[in-house]
Amino acid sequence: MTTTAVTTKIGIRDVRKVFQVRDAGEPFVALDGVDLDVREGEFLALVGPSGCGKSTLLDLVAGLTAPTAGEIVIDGTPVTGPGLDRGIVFQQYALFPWRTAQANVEFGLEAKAVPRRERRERARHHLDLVGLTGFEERYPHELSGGMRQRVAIARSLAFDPDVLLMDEPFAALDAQTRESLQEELLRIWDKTGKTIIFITHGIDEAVYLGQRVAVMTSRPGTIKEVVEVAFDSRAGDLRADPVFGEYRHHVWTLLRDEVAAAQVLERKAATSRG
Amino acid sequence: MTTTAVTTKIGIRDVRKVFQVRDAGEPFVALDGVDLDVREGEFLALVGPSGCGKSTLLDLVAGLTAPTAGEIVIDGTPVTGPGLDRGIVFQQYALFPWRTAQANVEFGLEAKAVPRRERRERARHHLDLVGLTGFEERYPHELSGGMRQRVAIARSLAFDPDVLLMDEPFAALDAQTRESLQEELLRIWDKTGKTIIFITHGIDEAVYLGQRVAVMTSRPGTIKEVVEVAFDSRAGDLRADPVFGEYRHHVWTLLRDEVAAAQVLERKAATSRG
Amino acid sequence: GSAAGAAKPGEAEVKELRYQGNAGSVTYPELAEDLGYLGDIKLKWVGNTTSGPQDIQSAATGQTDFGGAFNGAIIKLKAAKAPIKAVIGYYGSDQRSFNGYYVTDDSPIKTARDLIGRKIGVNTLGAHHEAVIKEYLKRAGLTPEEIRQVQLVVIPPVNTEQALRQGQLDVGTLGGVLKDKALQRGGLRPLFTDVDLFGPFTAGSVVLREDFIARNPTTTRTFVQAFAKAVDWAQTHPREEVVARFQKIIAKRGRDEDATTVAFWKSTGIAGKGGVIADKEFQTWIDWLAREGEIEPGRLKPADLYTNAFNPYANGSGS
Amino acid sequence: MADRRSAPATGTALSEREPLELPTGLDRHVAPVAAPAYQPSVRTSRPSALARRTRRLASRAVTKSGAILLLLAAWEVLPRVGVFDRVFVPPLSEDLVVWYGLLLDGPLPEHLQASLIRSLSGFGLAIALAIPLGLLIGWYRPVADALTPLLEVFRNTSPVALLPVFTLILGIGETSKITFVLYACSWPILLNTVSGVKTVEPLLIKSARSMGLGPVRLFQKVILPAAVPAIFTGVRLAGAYSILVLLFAEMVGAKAGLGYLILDTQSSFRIPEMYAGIITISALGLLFNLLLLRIERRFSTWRTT
Amino acid sequence: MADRRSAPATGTALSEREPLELPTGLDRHVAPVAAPAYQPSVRTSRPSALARRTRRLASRAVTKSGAILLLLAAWEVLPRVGVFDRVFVPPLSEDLVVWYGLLLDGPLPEHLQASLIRSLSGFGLAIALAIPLGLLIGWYRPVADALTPLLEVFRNTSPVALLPVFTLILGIGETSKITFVLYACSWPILLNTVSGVKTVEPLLIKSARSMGLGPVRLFQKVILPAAVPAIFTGVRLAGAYSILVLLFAEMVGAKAGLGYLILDTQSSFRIPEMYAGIITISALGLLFNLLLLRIERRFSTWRTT
Ligand SMILES: Nc1ncnc2c1ncn2[C@@H]1O[C@H](COP(=O)(O)OP(=O)(O)OP(=O)(O)O)[C@@H](O)[C@H]1O
Ligand SMILES: Nc1ncnc2c1ncn2[C@@H]1O[C@H](COP(=O)(O)OP(=O)(O)OP(=O)(O)O)[C@@H](O)[C@H]1O
Ligand SMILES: [Mg+2]
Ligand SMILES: [Mg+2]
Repeated sequence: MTTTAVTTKIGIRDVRKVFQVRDAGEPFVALDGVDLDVREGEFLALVGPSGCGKSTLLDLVAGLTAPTAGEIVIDGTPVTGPGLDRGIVFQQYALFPWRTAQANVEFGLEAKAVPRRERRERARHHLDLVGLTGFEERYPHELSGGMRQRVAIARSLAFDPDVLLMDEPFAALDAQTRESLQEELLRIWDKTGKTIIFITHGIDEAVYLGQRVAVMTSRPGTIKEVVEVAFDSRAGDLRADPVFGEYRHHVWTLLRDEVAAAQVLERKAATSRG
Repeated sequence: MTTTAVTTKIGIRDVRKVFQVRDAGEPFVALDGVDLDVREGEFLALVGPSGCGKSTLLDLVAGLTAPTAGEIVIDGTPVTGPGLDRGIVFQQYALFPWRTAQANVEFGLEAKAVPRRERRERARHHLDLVGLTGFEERYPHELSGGMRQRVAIARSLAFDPDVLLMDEPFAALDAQTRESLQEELLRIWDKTGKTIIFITHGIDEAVYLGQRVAVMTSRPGTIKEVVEVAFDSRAGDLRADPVFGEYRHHVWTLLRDEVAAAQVLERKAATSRG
Repeated sequence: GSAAGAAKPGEAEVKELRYQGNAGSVTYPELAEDLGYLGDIKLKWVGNTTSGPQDIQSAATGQTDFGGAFNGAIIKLKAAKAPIKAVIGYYGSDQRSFNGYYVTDDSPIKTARDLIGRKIGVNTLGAHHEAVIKEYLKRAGLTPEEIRQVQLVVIPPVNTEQALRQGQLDVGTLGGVLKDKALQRGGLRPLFTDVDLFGPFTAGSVVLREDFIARNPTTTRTFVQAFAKAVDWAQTHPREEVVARFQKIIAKRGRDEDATTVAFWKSTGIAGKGGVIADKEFQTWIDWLAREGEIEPGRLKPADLYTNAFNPYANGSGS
Repeated sequence: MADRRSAPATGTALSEREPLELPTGLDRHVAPVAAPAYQPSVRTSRPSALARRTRRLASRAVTKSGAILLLLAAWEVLPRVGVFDRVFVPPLSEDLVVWYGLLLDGPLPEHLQASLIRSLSGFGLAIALAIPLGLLIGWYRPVADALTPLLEVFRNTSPVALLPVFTLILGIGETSKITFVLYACSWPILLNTVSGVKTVEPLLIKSARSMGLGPVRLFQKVILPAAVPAIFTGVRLAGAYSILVLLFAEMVGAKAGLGYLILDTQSSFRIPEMYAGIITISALGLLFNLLLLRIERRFSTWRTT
Repeated sequence: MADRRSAPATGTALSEREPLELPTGLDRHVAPVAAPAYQPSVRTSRPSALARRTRRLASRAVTKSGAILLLLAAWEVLPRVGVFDRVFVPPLSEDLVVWYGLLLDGPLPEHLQASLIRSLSGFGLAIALAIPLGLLIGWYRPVADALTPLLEVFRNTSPVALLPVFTLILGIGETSKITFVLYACSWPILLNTVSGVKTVEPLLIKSARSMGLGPVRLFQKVILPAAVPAIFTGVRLAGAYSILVLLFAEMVGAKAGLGYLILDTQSSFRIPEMYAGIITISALGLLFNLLLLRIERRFSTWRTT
């Protein structure tokens, strides 16, 4: 079971993911040779240009799709499907339209066979956490975009998995709500020791939240560099820390090069076609 | 036609929007007494806490729903439905799943009866603009979240309306792609003199793009303050300008107060219910 | 306004008669045509019929120009105020062609009284078979209350034999080929037959619309005459010759039908010479229907229902 | 500021108008998930609004029943003026008089009861069989592979052609009649369920699976609710068929029932009674449909407000 | 680094396995919109993969035809061993011999042609009428208000009960037969179209309307494509009915046709020929269904891979 180092929670081993796009002759390589170890209890931020394969990677870790080649292990066991140990917040919320906010949050708890009373309590608590008290009985279509996203966040938190996989969870939130949820998430992480993979487009957010920031290259996606983010202390306004700015800049530079590379690729494609 | 001042493009006059939430006794007031004039050719950024009614307001301007009270006029004529003069980018992309990226962009042009050849050209051009060359023949479900959003942006730009209504169009994009699209949008705006209402959660983005930034209060949504953003010159790196920081802070403060107020409201609701 | 086929006043009489045939068998007008009795009248086949009631309804509504059915059905149609008149009989029961009501050899049913509470299969309700059974029960002296306890069950003729053998029915009604084939297989015995009960009798007649008769008296006369002569021909010629003729006609008309059942033809079953109708052939069923409460007693007399006026064999016989 | 001043007046003007024509129609009808564009209830305090609403309701009632009334009128008048043959299409009023007679002291209640038992049993069984089967077929490839061909063969084989086989195997009692109804009702439910399952938003399935839902739970909590609208379309079709096929189910070995009544009266030329039977069957079907619509609405409150 | 070294080996191990059971099943079958979890085609260069694939296809073919073969075997054997009466249910082989005879030099082709013309005309007309009507009803409240009650009345009135009225009004020629097929086929198409229109994602409608699409365009470009899956379910149901109701359509005044053949042979006790007719009708239905499935697949390429 523990042939790998004890600190490795999620091992992503030379993973390749290929999509066959209908009639298109050659298959589309979304991920190639992705190698990444996420440590037990780590908060890993994942950044990369749009379309580089971040969501695809998360699906693989969640066990929702199988890699074309390579392997993903959790706690030393290869992933063969989804499990109660992993919770996921999808980029597109994925709420059940026929369930109220409350019932959506309770959904995962039903799967875990949490007793009804406790389910209700936990759902209420987590909806409150994301600032949706008073909206428990609303159906998704009666909520704003940001509210829906918050319901999805509340659902994953209430589900209380070992590993939390979050795909741009705060993208639709205003700055203040986002900040308070960042705090909340860090608090929960601190308290429970969850392992978190957190996809984001906010470099600030990545540096602020992540113990490490993994930067991906574009097409085919692979890990370009993993930046260790080490502050002397997390107390005080981290964002004001000059070290923060440095990290920020470093990640930004890595990403810019990638996006530039991607654009060159596109221009080429465009010109080669006429 | 021009009883109002010539500079007013969109007049939002004391608008109120109420939703009846099923069995809930009292109706839910989403917007109340919203008053706002958008000038001809103006780039107006709209910010506000999540769930304050920004999308609702955009729907009203688009003519997709009717206000409960109040009135919206465009060029002095009351809005009675959607029109070819307004284009909208929805918060949730709203791509047609049975159409490829290319065909999705062409969609609006078909409505405008643009000839087939030109349609194809324009769609290609705008997909290239948002960095999606090579993905023209992909169906939405074969694209990443950010890519879908870019298709939606390309569609609205290709549609080339007088008034562009954009609901967090860059929310799912990485920092670099976002920046380059911001530039692109500003360039187009500059060139064509469109009137743009741009909803965003990025305060930086709002201050950077908007000539004015309208800040909304939460529940019921109304305009709290409209901040004029005036730089001596837009040349150079605006974000580095110290004035930029000031505006940023001002808007941030306005918003924080609002979010705090909203949270107080919620706590009250929570305690009053036990 | 349904007399679509009738000639308008002042116009020449209708010379082409539309009718529905019977798959695998030859009707008398067809025989008459083949024998050359029809003269200037042409027949126009519009399809095959599924049942007597449907056939006479088509005639009554002007979809066709003539149709035939069990006399009881004709009475009912007339009672419903349809303007029709029976002009000639076309089928019936005699010692060679009859319907039997069969039980299995080991059945405890021996008399009419044993039928109380039992199930009898009939092809359709309210028609020939039901009428015969009710008459049988009445003549056997059962009270109306007892008669009500005899259950009639609708079952397609094809399924009758099998249902009887499987015990789903206590009595099965069989006639024609089905009867012959079932009896060949053995194990069945008749409880009674209609010919035992009534003696030879004509059971069904061909009807014309009254307005058709009024507007086309010559055509009507020619038609009924030819019909009657064809019946007479079949009544008087040897069975083999009739069957051969039928087979020839079937082959000639090219309707892609199966001619094997014709080989089982035994007789016309028509009691009156040339299809002449007798009063009692309607009166029996009028009485039955009145008993059943389906028609008001005394409202219909046989004379309202049929006429032998066009039948050349009518002199002296019948009413 | 002049603009702002004029706002209340203009606002009233707009709210006095009917709601925007196209958007409202859409939001209310086609796109029930979207927020109603317009909330008249907010303004019920104004008497004029109330009056207008009443008027609108009344006019809708007229539109709703207009076509029906026309049909009924035609049925009454056309036979009387001789366009239809009165013998075979008696005026509606005559049929209704007969119907009333049959209902009060005739055999109609008995027929109705016999038919209802058959219809409801067959229909109930069809639901109980076809929905789970449809879910399974839509869901599990192996089940679909194994069963689809066989089911397609049966679906394309007329139950009426098989009637002899039916009676052969099941006898001529109630079993074969109920089976017959079951057989006819199953197909629309089955097909619609399969199609409902196949068009469930994949993201929702992904989401549920990510929360560790097993296949059974996934069925129950995601696939089923998401497929409800499609399933109900099938159920409503089946509801109508369960009544309509009585005519065949009661063709063999029936002693009572509406189908039997119709067949019997038809072959006996008791035309008004036949129409009384047809009217009863239609009314029954309508009632049934109404009931199913009610239930459907209950199942999808989240859509229809 | 030890981890990385071992990766290729483990990778091979995984790719040697069958794809993850549940996810693959789902992605491929229920949720065709999702990316296929697993792409065997990428690895066809390896012979073992190819062999495995062939084996899998073969085993699927067996599952697919298993149930059918069982049915056919039962049909052949049960009459022979006496479970069924051979006279009433002749063994399949006998029926097939008769069928072959009818086909080669018998009247089957003629019957087939007559029936096909009726079925296809009625079915085609039903599509041409019911889809637009369904779209209108699903879309325009006023149309729905005006027509729904009337249509519900007709939907709940058996065409068979109305057969006399049909022939009365339309005569006993082809018109009434085709109308009969049309009548029976319309309901599933209509109901499914209405329900398809009503469940179109409202955001898509909003989006299209924001681009200024008029009602007609909206129909054509949004509502119709979005409702296609639901409509096709109705069309497939109707396809089967168009063949099945031949039995009734050809009950009155028919001179040829498969329904006529079945009724005729049944009443004259030519049992094997009757089964030949039933087999032909079923085969026709199956073929028709296959064709419709093909067309459906063409209409929804965006879904199915
Ligand atoms: N089902 C599919 N078929 C074909 N290609 C696909 C499919 N799903 C994803 N892709 C492609 O794989 C690549 C990676 O997609 P993915 O969604 O993982 O990107 P991402 O990093 O999450 O991007 P974003 O930040 O925009 O969400 C994209 O180029 C996308 O077009
Ligand atoms: N159909 C509806 N029924 C009931 N309430 C609704 C409906 N649509 C929106 N609301 C409510 O109206 C308020 C405003 O929603 P809106 O979508 O305009 O917010 P928003 O400002 O766009 O928020 P976000 O930034 O999160 O997208 C929210 O509280 C929402 O719950
Ligand atoms: Mg993504
Ligand atoms: Mg919004």
